[in-house]
Amino acid sequence: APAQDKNTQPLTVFAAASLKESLDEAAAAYQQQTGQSVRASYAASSALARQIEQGAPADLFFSADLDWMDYLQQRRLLVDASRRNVLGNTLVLIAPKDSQAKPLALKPGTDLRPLLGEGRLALALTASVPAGKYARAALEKLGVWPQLQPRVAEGENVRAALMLVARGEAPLGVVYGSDAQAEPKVRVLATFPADTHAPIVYPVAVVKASRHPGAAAFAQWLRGKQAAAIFRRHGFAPLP
Amino acid sequence: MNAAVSAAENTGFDIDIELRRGDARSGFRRAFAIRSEHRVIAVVGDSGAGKTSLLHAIAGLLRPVRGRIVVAGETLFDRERRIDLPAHRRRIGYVFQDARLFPHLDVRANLLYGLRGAGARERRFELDAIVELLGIGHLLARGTAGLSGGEMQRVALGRALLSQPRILLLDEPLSMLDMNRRDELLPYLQRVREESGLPMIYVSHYPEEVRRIAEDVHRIG
Amino acid sequence: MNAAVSAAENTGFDIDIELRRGDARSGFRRAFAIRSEHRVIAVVGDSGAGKTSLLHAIAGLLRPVRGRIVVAGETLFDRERRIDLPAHRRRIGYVFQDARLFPHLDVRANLLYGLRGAGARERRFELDAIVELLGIGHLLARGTAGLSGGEMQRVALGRALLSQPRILLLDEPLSMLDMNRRDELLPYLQRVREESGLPMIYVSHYPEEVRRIAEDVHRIG
Amino acid sequence: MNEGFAGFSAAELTAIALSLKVAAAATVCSLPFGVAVGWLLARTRFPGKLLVDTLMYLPLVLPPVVTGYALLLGFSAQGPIGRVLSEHFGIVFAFRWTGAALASAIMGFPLMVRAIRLSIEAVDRRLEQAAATLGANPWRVFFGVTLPLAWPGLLAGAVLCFAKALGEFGATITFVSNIAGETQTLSSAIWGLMQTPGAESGVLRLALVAVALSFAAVFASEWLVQRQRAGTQR
Amino acid sequence: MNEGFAGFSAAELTAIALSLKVAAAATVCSLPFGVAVGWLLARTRFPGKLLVDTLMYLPLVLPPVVTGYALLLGFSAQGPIGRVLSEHFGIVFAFRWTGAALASAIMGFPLMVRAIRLSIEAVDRRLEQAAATLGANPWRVFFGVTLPLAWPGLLAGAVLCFAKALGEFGATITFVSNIAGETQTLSSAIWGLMQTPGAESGVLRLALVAVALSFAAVFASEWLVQRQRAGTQR
Ligand SMILES: Nc1ncnc2c1ncn2[C@@H]1O[C@H](COP(=O)(O)OP(=O)(O)OP(=O)(O)O)[C@@H](O)[C@H]1O
Ligand SMILES: Nc1ncnc2c1ncn2[C@@H]1O[C@H](COP(=O)(O)OP(=O)(O)OP(=O)(O)O)[C@@H](O)[C@H]1O
Ligand code: MOO
Ligand SMILES: [Mg+2]
Ligand SMILES: [Mg+2]
Repeated sequence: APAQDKNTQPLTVFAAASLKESLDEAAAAYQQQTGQSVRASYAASSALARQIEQGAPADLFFSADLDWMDYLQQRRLLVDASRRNVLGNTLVLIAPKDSQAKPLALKPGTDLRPLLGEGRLALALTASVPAGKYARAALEKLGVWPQLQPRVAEGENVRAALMLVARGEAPLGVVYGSDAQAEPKVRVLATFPADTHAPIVYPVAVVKASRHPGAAAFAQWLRGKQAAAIFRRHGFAPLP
Repeated sequence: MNAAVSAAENTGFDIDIELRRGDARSGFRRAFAIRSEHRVIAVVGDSGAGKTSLLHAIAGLLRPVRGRIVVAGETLFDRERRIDLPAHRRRIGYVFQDARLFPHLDVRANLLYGLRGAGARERRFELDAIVELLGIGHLLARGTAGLSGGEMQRVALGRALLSQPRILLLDEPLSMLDMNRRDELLPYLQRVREESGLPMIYVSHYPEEVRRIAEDVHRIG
Repeated sequence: MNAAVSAAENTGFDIDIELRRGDARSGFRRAFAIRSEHRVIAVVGDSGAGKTSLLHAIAGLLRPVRGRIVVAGETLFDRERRIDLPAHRRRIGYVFQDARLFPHLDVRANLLYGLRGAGARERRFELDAIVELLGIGHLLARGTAGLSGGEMQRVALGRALLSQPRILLLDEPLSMLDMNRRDELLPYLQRVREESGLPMIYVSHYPEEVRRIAEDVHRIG
Repeated sequence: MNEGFAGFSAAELTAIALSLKVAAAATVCSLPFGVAVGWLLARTRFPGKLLVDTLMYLPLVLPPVVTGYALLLGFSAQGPIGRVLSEHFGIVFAFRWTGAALASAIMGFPLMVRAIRLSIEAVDRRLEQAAATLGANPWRVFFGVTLPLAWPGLLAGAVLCFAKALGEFGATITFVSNIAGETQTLSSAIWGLMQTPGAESGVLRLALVAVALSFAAVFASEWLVQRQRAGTQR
Repeated sequence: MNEGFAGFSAAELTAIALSLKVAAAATVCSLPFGVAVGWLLARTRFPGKLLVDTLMYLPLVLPPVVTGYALLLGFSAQGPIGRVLSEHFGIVFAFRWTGAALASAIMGFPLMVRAIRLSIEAVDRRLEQAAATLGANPWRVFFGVTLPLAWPGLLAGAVLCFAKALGEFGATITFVSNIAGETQTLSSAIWGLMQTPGAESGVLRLALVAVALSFAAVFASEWLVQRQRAGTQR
C-alpha cells in the first residue's frame, strides 16, 4: 500500500549540531518502536533555517535557537500548530576537571577575574551563536560583562568553548549544562540563575513543505516520556 | 585553400616586406625585397641581418608591418589585400635554426608529427627513406633530451620533410653536422631540389654550401 | 682548491675516462683517452661521437664511470683517488653548443654573471674589450629572447671568457657566425691562445677552423 | 543501522564512499573548465582579465559558508540557476550529492586553475610555432603540444582539487546540508564528531581515512608524472 | 564602540586591519619554508618523499576544524611545541594574532608549495649547469638562476597563500578563538554575521572588502610578473 511506502521513507530532521548524540539515540529508539526510520542533518541552526527557506527536503526543524525558528515562521514556512518547545537547558560556569577552583554562587557583581588569573573565559560567539548570546546576557545581568569582555575567547560554537576548557587552555568557560555533562574533563562550578538570561529553549516544528505523513507524529513523540528520558540523560531539561 | 593565385608568375619568389621586432625605438626594423625567378634561392647575410626573421615571416610566424609574400604564384601574405594565411595552412617545411623538437615525444613521434597532418595527398617523402638517409634509425625510440647537436638537426630536417611541405625553408640546417654527414646530405638536398620541384630558401654562412644548393644568392642586411 | 697537483706534467691534457649516458642497455657508452703535451687541442668526430659528452665530463657536469681527468697538471677528477672537483670550482669557461644564456637576465648581466664569481684575481678579460671584439655593444641592454643565433653564440663566448677561466672548452663556438665574423674572431681566439696561456679544447666540424686554432687534433668515435 | 566493516559503522562507510564519489566527480568535471580558464588566463589578453582573475580567487578569499550560501541562493530548487537547470536539463544540485560535488569543484577551482595556468605559461611557445608550421591547426597544437607539456600542472591541479574536495566542508554543509547517506561526506562526518565531546578517537580514525585517500591521489599523480617523464628521457 | 569610517564600525575596521596583518604575516613568514619544501620536492629524492608530499596536503584534506584542533594540541600554552616556544623563545601563539597567522600559513602552505614546486620543476637544469661552470656555487645558482626563473610560481604561491589567509576561518577560530582586536579577522566577522538572521547585507559589505583586498593582491602579483617579463623581453 502507498501508506506503507510513505512509512518506509525516512523522516528527515534538520537539527542543531549540539543535539547530535541525544537525537541520534532518540531516533534509534523511535525506529525500534514504530518502524519509522529517521535521518538527521546536523549543522548550525542558521544554515539549516536558510536551507529550509530554499526548499530543503526537511520534514522537521529542531533548532537550538528561537530566532531562526521565528525567522522561518515569519516566512510562513512552518506548520504553525506543530511548533513546540521541546527542551530547556541550563547555562553553567565550568572549569577544567583538575582545576583548584571551588564551586561558587553566581550573584550580581561576583568577580570571576581572580579565578581567571592570566587566562581567558571561553564561550561561544557572543554576537551570533545562541550559547554565546545567553552567556553574554547572563554576565551583563550580573554586572560583570564590562570587566570580563576584554578577557573572553569566543569559540565557533559552544562545543569549541567546551573543548578549550577541557583541554585546560581556558581556566573558565560558559556552556550549556548538557555540554558540561557530556564532557568528563570539565567540572561545573556554578549554574547561572534562570533569571539572568532568557529561557534556553529548543523548539521543534513541522516544515510546511513536508509531505511525510509521519512528521507530526514524531514531533509529538519528541515531547513524550520516552524521549524525555533520553534527553534528560544527556543533560537537557525536557519541557512539560 | 583560399589563397589567391597571382597569374603573373607561377614559380619563384616575390617578397617585398617590412619587418619589425621589439619596440619602435630600440627594436629591429628592416625592409626585405627578394624577387627571383629561381625556385631555389639562398639568403646570406651577417649575423643579426634578419635572415631568421625573414623565414619566420614567410612561415607565418611573424607578421610583416607592410608588404606581400608570394611564393610559386601563391600569395601567402598581402597586407593590402588583407591576405594572411595562418601558419598551419601554408604547408611550409621549416627547419629552425634551433631545432625545436618536441620534448614530450620520442624521435619517431617527432618525425611523424607533421605526416599525420599532411594526409595522404602528394606524399613525396616516406619515413623509411628519410630515416635511412639521415642516419637516425637507431634514435627512433629515443627521447629528444639526450640527442647530440647534430642528431637534433637531422631529426628536425626529417620532421620538416615528412610534413610533405610545398615550400622548404632551411635555416642553417647543416651547421652542426660534420663534414662527412654534410657531404652526404648536400647531394640529397640537391636531389630533393631536383625531384620535388619545391621552392626552397636556404640560409647558410658557408659560401661553398650555398653555391652547391642554390640557383640564386641574395644578400641581405 | 683541494685538487692534487700531479708533479709529472704541468701542461697539456691527460684524460682517460669512460662515459655513460642513458641506461645500460640502449644508452651511450664510450671510453676516451686523450693524452697530449699541447696546450690547445681540437676534438673532432662524427655527430654523436661524444664530443659534447667529453666536454661535459671535463667541466664537471657528467661524472665518468671510471678514469681520470688531468688538465695542466691539475687533477679535476680521479675515480680511484676519489677526486671530483665540483663544477663551480673547476673554473672552466665552457661555451656550450646550445648557448644557454640566462633568460631572466639582460645581455650585460649575462656577461657579468661569471665575472662576479671570479673576483679580482687574475683578471685577464675585461668587459669593454670583449664587448668591442664580439660586436655586441648594441645588445647590452637587451633581453636574450630576441637574439639571433649568431648573437647568442657571441654572448655565450663573451660570458665564458669574462668568468676568467683557467681552462677553455669551446663546443662549435663559431658554427652560427657568418664568414666575416668568423674571420674576425678566429684571430682573436688565436691571440687568447697565445697571450692567456690557457689550456683549450676546441670542438668543430670545420677542418680549416681547427687547423688555424689547435696545435693537436684528436679524432674520437 | 546495519553492520559496518573494518571497525567503521555503516554510516561512516557510506560517508567515505560518498566522499570519494564527490571528490572524483568534482575533479573530473571541473578539469575541462580548469584547462579552459587556465589557458585563457595564460595565453590571451582580454578586457576585464584582471577581474576574472580576481573573481576566480573568490572561493578562497571568502569564508566557505559565504560561498555555500551563494550556491544555495543560486542553485537551490528556487534559485534562478537551479530552476533553469532542473526544468530544462533535469540537473538537480539542491540537497543531492551532485551539489556537494559542485561545492567542492567551486572551492577547488582556484587551486586547479592556478596550477594549470602556471604550467601553460611555462610551455615554450616556439614549440607551438613549430607545430603550426608542421600543419597542425590550433586545436591540434593545443592538444598535441601545449597540453601534454603542461601535464604536470594538470595533474597537480587535479590533485589539489581532489584533496580540497575531500576536505571541503563549510560550503558543502551550507549548500546541501549534512544529510546522512545523501550529502554527509567524510568531512561532514568528521566535523560532526568534532562537535561531540570525547569523540576524538573517532575523529582520528576518519581523519586517517582521509589521509589514506589523499595518499592514493598523490601517489597516482606522482606516478603519472614520472611515467611521462620517463617516456621522454629514454 | 568608537566611530567607524566609510560605513564600517570601529570593530569591523579593526577586523579588516587585523586580517591584512595576519594574511601578510602568514604569507611572508611561510614563503621561505614554501620555497625550501618546494625545492626539496622538485629537485631531490629522499626516502619518504611521497609521505612528505602527502602530509603536505593534510591541511587541504582535513576539515579546517581538525587542523585547528591539531594546532591547539601542539601549539597552545599547554601543547608540547607551544610550551617550548614560549619558554625558550618567548613566542606565544595561543589566543594571539600570531596564532591566526600560523593557522593561515598552515592552511595556505599546500597551495603555496604546489605552485612553487611546479615552477622550480619547470626551470631548465641546463641553465643551472651553465651557472655552475661560471663559478657560481650551489647557493648562487639557486638564488641567481633557479629562484628568479621560478618567479611566477613564487608569486602565484604567495597570492594563493594570501587569499587563503583572508578566507581562512575554521582552523583559526578553533585554534585561537575569536577575540576582538586580537584574533577576530574579517572572515570570523563575516561568519558571525552569517549566524544572525537578517544580517545578509552586512555579510555582503564585508565580503566586498575581502574581494577588494584580494583584488589588490592579484593585481600586485600580475604587475610583478609582467614587470619581470617585460624586463627579459626588451
Ligand atoms: N624583440 C626584439 N627587439 C630588438 N631587436 C630584436 C628583437 N627580436 C629580434 N631582434 C633583432 O633582430 C635582428 C634579426 O634577427 P634574426 O634572428 O632574424 O637574425 P639572423 O639574420 O637570423 O642572424 P643569425 O645569422 O645570427 O641567426 C637581430 O639583430 C636581433 O637581435
Ligand atoms: N640518455 C641517453 N641515452 C642514450 N644515448 C644518449 C643519451 N644521452 C646522450 N646519448 C647519446 O650520446 C651520444 C653522444 O652525444 P654527444 O652530444 O656527446 O655527441 P657529439 O659528439 O657532441 O655530437 P654532435 O657533433 O652532433 O653535437 C649521442 O649519440 C647521443 O644520442
Ligand atoms: O548548539 Mo549552538 O547553535 O552552538 O548554541
Ligand atoms: Mg638566424
Ligand atoms: Mg655536440
